[in-house]
Amino acid sequence: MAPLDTGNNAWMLTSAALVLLMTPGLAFFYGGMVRRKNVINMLMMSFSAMGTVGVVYVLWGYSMSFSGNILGGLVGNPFTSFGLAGQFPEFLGPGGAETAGNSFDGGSGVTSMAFVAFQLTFAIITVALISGSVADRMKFSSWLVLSVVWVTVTYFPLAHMVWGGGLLSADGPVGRHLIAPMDFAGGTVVHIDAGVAGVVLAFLLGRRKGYRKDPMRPHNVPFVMLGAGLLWFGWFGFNAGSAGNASGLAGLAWINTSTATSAAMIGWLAVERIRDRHATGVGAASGAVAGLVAITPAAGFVSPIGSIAIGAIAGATCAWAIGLKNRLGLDDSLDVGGVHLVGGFVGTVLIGFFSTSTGLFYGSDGRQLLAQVIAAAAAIAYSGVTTLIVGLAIKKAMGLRAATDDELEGLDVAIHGESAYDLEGASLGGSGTLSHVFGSRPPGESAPRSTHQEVTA
Amino acid sequence: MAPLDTGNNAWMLTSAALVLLMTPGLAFFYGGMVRRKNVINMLMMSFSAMGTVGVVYVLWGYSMSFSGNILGGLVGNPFTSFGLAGQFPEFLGPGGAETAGNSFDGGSGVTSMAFVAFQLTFAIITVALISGSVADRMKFSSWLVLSVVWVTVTYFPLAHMVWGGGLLSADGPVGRHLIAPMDFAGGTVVHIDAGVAGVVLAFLLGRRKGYRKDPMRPHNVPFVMLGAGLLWFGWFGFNAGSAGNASGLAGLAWINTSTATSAAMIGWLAVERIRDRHATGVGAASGAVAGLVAITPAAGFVSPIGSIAIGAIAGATCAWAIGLKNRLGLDDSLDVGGVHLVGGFVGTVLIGFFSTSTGLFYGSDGRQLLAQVIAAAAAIAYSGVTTLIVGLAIKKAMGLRAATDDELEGLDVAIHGESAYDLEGASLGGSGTLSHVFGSRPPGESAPRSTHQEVTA
Amino acid sequence: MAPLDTGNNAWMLTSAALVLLMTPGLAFFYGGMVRRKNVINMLMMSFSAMGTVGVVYVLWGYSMSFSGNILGGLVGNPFTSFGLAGQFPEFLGPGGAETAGNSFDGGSGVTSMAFVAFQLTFAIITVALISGSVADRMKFSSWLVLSVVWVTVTYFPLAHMVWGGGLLSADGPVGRHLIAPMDFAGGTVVHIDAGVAGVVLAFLLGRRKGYRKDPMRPHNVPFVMLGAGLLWFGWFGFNAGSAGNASGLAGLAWINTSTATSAAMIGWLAVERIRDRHATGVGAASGAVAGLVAITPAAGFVSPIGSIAIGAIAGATCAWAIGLKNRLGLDDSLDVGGVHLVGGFVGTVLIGFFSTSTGLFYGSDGRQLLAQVIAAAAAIAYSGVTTLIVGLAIKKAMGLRAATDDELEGLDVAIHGESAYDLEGASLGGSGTLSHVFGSRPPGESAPRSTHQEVTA
Amino acid sequence: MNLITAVIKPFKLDEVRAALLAFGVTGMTVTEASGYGRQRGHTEVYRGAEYTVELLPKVRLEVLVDDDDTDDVMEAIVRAARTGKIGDGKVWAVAVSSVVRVRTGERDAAAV
Amino acid sequence: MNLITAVIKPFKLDEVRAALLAFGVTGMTVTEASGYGRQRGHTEVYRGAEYTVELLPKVRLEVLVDDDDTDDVMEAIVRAARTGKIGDGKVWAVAVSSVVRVRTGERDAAAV
Amino acid sequence: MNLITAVIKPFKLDEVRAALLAFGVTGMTVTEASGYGRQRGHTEVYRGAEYTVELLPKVRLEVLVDDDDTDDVMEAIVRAARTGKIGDGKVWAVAVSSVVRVRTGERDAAAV
Ligand SMILES: Nc1ncnc2c1ncn2[C@@H]1O[C@H](COP(=O)(O)OP(=O)(O)O)[C@@H](O)[C@H]1O
Ligand SMILES: Nc1ncnc2c1ncn2[C@@H]1O[C@H](COP(=O)(O)OP(=O)(O)O)[C@@H](O)[C@H]1O
Ligand SMILES: Nc1ncnc2c1ncn2[C@@H]1O[C@H](COP(=O)(O)OP(=O)(O)O)[C@@H](O)[C@H]1O
Repeated sequence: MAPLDTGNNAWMLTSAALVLLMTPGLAFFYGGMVRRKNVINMLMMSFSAMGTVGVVYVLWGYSMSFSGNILGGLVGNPFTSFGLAGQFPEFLGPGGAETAGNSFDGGSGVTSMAFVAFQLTFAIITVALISGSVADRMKFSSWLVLSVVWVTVTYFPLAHMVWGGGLLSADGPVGRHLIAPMDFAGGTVVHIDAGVAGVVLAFLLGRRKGYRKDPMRPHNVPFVMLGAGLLWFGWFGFNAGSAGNASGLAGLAWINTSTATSAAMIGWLAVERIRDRHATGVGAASGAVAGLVAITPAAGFVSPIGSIAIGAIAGATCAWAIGLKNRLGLDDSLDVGGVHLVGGFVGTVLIGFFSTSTGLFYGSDGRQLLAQVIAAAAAIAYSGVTTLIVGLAIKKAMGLRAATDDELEGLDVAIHGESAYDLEGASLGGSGTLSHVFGSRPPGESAPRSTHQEVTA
Repeated sequence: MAPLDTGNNAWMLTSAALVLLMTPGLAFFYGGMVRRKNVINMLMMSFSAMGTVGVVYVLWGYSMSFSGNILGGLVGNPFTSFGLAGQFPEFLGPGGAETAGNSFDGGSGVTSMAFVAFQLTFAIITVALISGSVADRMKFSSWLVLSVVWVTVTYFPLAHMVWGGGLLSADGPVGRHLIAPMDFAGGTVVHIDAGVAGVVLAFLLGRRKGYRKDPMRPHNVPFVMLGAGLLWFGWFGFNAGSAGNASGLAGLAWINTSTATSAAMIGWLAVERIRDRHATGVGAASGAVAGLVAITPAAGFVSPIGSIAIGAIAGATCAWAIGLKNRLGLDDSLDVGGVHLVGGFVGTVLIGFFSTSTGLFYGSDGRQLLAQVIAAAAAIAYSGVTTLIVGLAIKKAMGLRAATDDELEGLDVAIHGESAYDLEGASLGGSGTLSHVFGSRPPGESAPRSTHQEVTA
Repeated sequence: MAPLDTGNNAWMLTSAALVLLMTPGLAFFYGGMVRRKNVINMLMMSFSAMGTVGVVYVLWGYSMSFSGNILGGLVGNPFTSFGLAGQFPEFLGPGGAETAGNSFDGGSGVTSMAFVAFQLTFAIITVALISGSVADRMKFSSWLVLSVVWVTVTYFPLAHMVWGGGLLSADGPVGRHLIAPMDFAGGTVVHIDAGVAGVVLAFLLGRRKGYRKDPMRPHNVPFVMLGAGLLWFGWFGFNAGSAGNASGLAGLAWINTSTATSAAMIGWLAVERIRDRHATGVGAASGAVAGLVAITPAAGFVSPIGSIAIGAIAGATCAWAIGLKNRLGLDDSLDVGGVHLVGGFVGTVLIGFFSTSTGLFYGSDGRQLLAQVIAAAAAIAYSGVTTLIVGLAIKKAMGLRAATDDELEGLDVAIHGESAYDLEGASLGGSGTLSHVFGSRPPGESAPRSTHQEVTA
Repeated sequence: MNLITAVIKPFKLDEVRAALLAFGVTGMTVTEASGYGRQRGHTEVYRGAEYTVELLPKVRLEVLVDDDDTDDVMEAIVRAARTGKIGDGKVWAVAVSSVVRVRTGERDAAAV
Repeated sequence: MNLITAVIKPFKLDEVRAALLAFGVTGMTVTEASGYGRQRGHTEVYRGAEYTVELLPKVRLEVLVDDDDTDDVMEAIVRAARTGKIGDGKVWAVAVSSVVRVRTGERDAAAV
Repeated sequence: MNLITAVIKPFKLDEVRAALLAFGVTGMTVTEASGYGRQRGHTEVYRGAEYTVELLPKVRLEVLVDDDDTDDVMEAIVRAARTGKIGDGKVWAVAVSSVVRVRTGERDAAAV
């Protein structure tokens, strides 16, 4: 156990906060892209994941990801560190609160609390990412249940397999017999994982009413770009924080993250300009995210020049993949597949070429490439199968899809009882009447039940 | 004087920046909740507090909070470190600027400049918090005066009492005779303080025109959620930074902050779902803030499981308290009382149960609980009395309330001469005429005086 | 070469991320100020600079700024560290990725990767700053070209001159013969530089259609304030990060940054209140930015009281300068000149008075003041001349200005094929028809070419 | 049938609606509008440039009524919308040749 | 010439437009509107206070047509806009004394 | 009295208003509108899907005028609003049976 290194620990605390901010950022990236009538629902899917996963991670998520190894390396033991038990050993000791949480992780002098904090934020955003696929039509209660079940069944095991010493780690079969698959910050665990889950759920949910008929254009492009800006910012925590310390490796990951993102934005805009005649704001935001996704697995393994190549390839490929989706007729509404699955896959595989230590372009043989493809395929398979099971089970138990009327009216009013904006001049803005103040209701009188009352003529 | 610890210092600099960001975050949390016609005024109350308090803190605020002890431990001496004198001893020395500010605070190797920076941001946000209570109807000039006077008369002394070695610290009577009251990051100084002040000022100002008659629903729910997202992010600085270093204690505070917030969001939404039939976006944002408030005093003293309990209790209690307010008929417009006073109180008192070193649930006696209740009561009393005096004095001297016409027209146009949005399509948007460019006015010609001219028919 | 100091390195990584966030912040500060029809274009100018400059900096920007010294100290050698070659020496060595990037800069134990990251973000925002001058009327393709050429011809050499050991550094003629000009964080390189460039380009582009006739008021004041909030937050990285470590100097710069900003906001609002009768939200945001600009060169050299003075002077001066611009009739649309040139100049020159080591007010002679004036004048001259050449060349080669019809229609729809908002109630919002899904186009069929089709009656 | 159109101050909408209801008129169609007239606008200032916003927010109501009720309804609207200050607006009536209720196809008096 | 005004449910706009096109009417002017009537609004809840939003979003169409076509066009609109649920709206016609096409100055029938 | 309604291109509003003022008409009511007609819309592209926005922004003016002035005012509007390009819009007049000024209760000619 290394002594506390305050510099490394400070960086991990900062990184954890940065990654936490990514989820509100994502909420706006997504929220701006849906129609006005569904923006609150879109935001709520991300925010509620911050609620549910935030609690679940502390209860059994950390333990399932990092404590022990059960089912042959598939997952950790949920009970070993339930409620983070044992992660702050001195906590109850004579030193009292002052030394609380001073137990260290790895050799970098980072406290386990900082490590847990960092990991917690990854679980949250992975779940939130999925919400883009199910936009505009999912039952909110089913989303809440899904967030808890999916993170438990799909995410925690995959995190364990890759980062917790499980099947896809250096200690797993691929690592032992071929070469350790490389995933710097979560190309498989986060992006391929969420991308596949999004595609599967979009398939289970079916298309939005009016798909390909009604225009479903972004209701607030500045919000999309605000979200992208916050994501870019937070992603420095995600990737450079994945170095686990504040070393030169973190700096390299920082640079590569930024550079790949810049290149991907340019790549995406170039495809748009050529194919669609216009370089759009949504495209700039999307291209940036595609680059961030693709560099995630590679950030600490490639050179800055390599990161430019990875970014440009990913930006162009994802822009192209989104067109492909249109051809398939799958209503992956906000392109979680096209950006996170494709981007995550591209980044994971390109490590086989660009890794400065083991890549084909640096004179190594193809073992790394093979290992990357295997790891990506395994993540796709695991996420695909488990998401299908979870999705079908919830569909059977409580349904996945909002009532058609609610979908047509808009989920904001129908489910959340709110409209996003009230921007009218002085006129109709506040129109309506205060019909009830709940706190002032005489006890016993119950609230009216139905939201959509129609009286007969 | 400990040698500089760059890791701890880096964390404090980062934390200070995070807390500074909370005030713009709060501005949007509040700004989205008011009607369109008052959003700029709402934002301006927070931003102007960044202006006034930002200057005042450096002049006499730090000194009154942390330098010496006058009036029997009630407050520090405003002159001792006026203008931060003496806080950067080597500053003018032979080393020149290179070693500027290298004087250290506490035993963590944190420079006093970083400590001042951190504390400065707390003073700003405490003042800004109050603005929620006086929304939509306060004179802006009176707000500016209030911000300076209130922070001087109420906040600095309370900060001194709790953190500066004053009456409510370990060295105060409660600390000496019973047990030291615990307030990790400002449950009393910041939240109870601002909450009480808000309630008192709402009372002095009276209700908004149209209260309980006109609908006063949030004009921009996404802004409310954006604000909550930024607050959550910044609060890691607030709470984890209050460890004063980048140790495991900071990590524990980080985790507890996040976990309590998650649980409080769920708690609030559950109350809404049951009572109002809808889980709303404003509710998710409010619940998160309630959790952040409640965990503030406890963040470094409880276990992660304890933080879940505190969060859930606070979320549900605050949601319920806001209903209660409606029953009382007090127009605490954006619920500073319901969220900050109630949440701060809940968190402060629950330490008596959940503190792992001194809490009832951990086998200790009730002394901590008693100390907590005393500290909370003292803060309520001190803030209540001083705010009442300050508020009455300003009311007498210059009035607190905006002119009725200004309130009806909206404070944005009436006071700030601005409308928040000009979102019309291509049509009426820019309508109007450029009537005057001030820089181009021939000298001598004075600007027209009245904003609202009516000519007779 | 100092050993790695994780604390300092953590602070530099954090600072770099903070500065990166400033550019999206700036995008909103500017984007809110233009008319609704141009907001995406405004955002895109900042975001695209993150794309182009982000790539270019890694390729030759760093090398031109900091590697070697050619043309008599005018600029570094673009080839020496092309693609950051040689900045991560151990990168390919036996240690592999684990020690990647562990080469250190200066004596603070900061890795060169972190230093590059930090510098990269400065180059991006300097380019983005210029976009305010050319708002509403510049061809987007010309902007992209300009961003690459200008940063190469104007910014990198100036960065070299001031920070890279070039002409305006301590080793340059002024430094050797008089006294080293002081620029803590980029008053000359960033603000004077961008301010001059903006003025020159506004001159080359000409005025917007309808200038002084049509009302061109901000379409979204909350966005302006959001941007200002993010800028303030990020600026702690900009200025306190410019200490190059997490020492007391960084803390002093932090405090001065905040204090000057507070004072400048008050100064600006005071001028507005007196001159225009209203203290506005746009004014608060602008005043804050003016303060941030002015304290940039001085942040580590002055006392907190000095920073209050500098801020107040800058806030009032910039507010006044913007009126002056109106008199000149130059359409520097969002006042890059009035805020960044004037603010940067004021801050740079006031160091000559307020520097605690060499300022007139601290008993020194006027050498520093003279050096500051020379440095500012040199920056103005260099930026003015090179921008003029670059601007004229691009104007000749491809034109600078958007087509008049595009300008009248709005650049969002005309150039980017997007409208920013679709906020209608349920009604006209989504109106339109899905006319084409590109991915589903049968290969061979080409997209329709023109955006604005009119059929004859 | 007549169509009564009223251009009034926005904050008077609720009172007018109550007056109509009292009269037995339960339906109406409302649009946001802006008006030029004798009433002067307000000024806004941005970075030293002052704009006069001359288009003032109004609400425009349309109410279909029977010929017999027309004068009384106009009277009721005028009374409810009046503040006595400049800018209170106008109310006018136009003859309608036929009205249909979309849901049922009912015509004229039965349609409203 | 007559001016037909229709107040309909917003999501019916496309169908009505198609029906008009099928009839040979290619032009129309559309405004966002809100309607009070028999149809009830929805409720929204904020921090324990419940608001009933009673003004429902509608779309208001204006179509200038020849006298002869008036009834048929009204009929076509009614058919296309009908859902059979409360709140489908109203269609009415008013006589127009003259119409001018701004671009050419053409009048009446030639103007539309 | 007549009610003149004009649907014009938004950027022509100022010129029309000036023309009306020159004629002595000082009041009018303005609504944002959208128009379908011969003029084609623009396209927008989002993530590879192209939308044609066919509803074009227009401004809709209403001006109450004396019978005698009707033709001249229409003429003045048409002249000021004309660009000669497709989409310039329409102007039409409808007879008004009575007008009231809300503030004073004055009727008809005295009301405007
Ligand atoms: N000639 C007109 N035609 C149509 N609408 C008018 C006319 N004159 C005024 N209005 C409308 O009536 C509103 C009030 O008119 P104004 O002249 O300001 O006050 P008042 O009606 O009290 O004399 C205007 O804002 C405008 O909407
Ligand atoms: N008397 C009226 N005058 C003008 N518009 C009316 C009138 N009554 C109803 N409307 C419009 O018609 C819409 C539908 O009316 P409503 O009574 O709700 O349903 P329905 O027409 O199906 O009976 C209303 O929302 C309103 O816009
Ligand atoms: N039959 C109609 N009824 C009502 N408004 C119409 C009609 N035809 C056109 N308009 C309005 O006039 C505008 C211009 O018409 P358009 O056919 O595009 O050009 P132009 O009038 O120059 O021939 C349309 O956008 C629409 O608002």
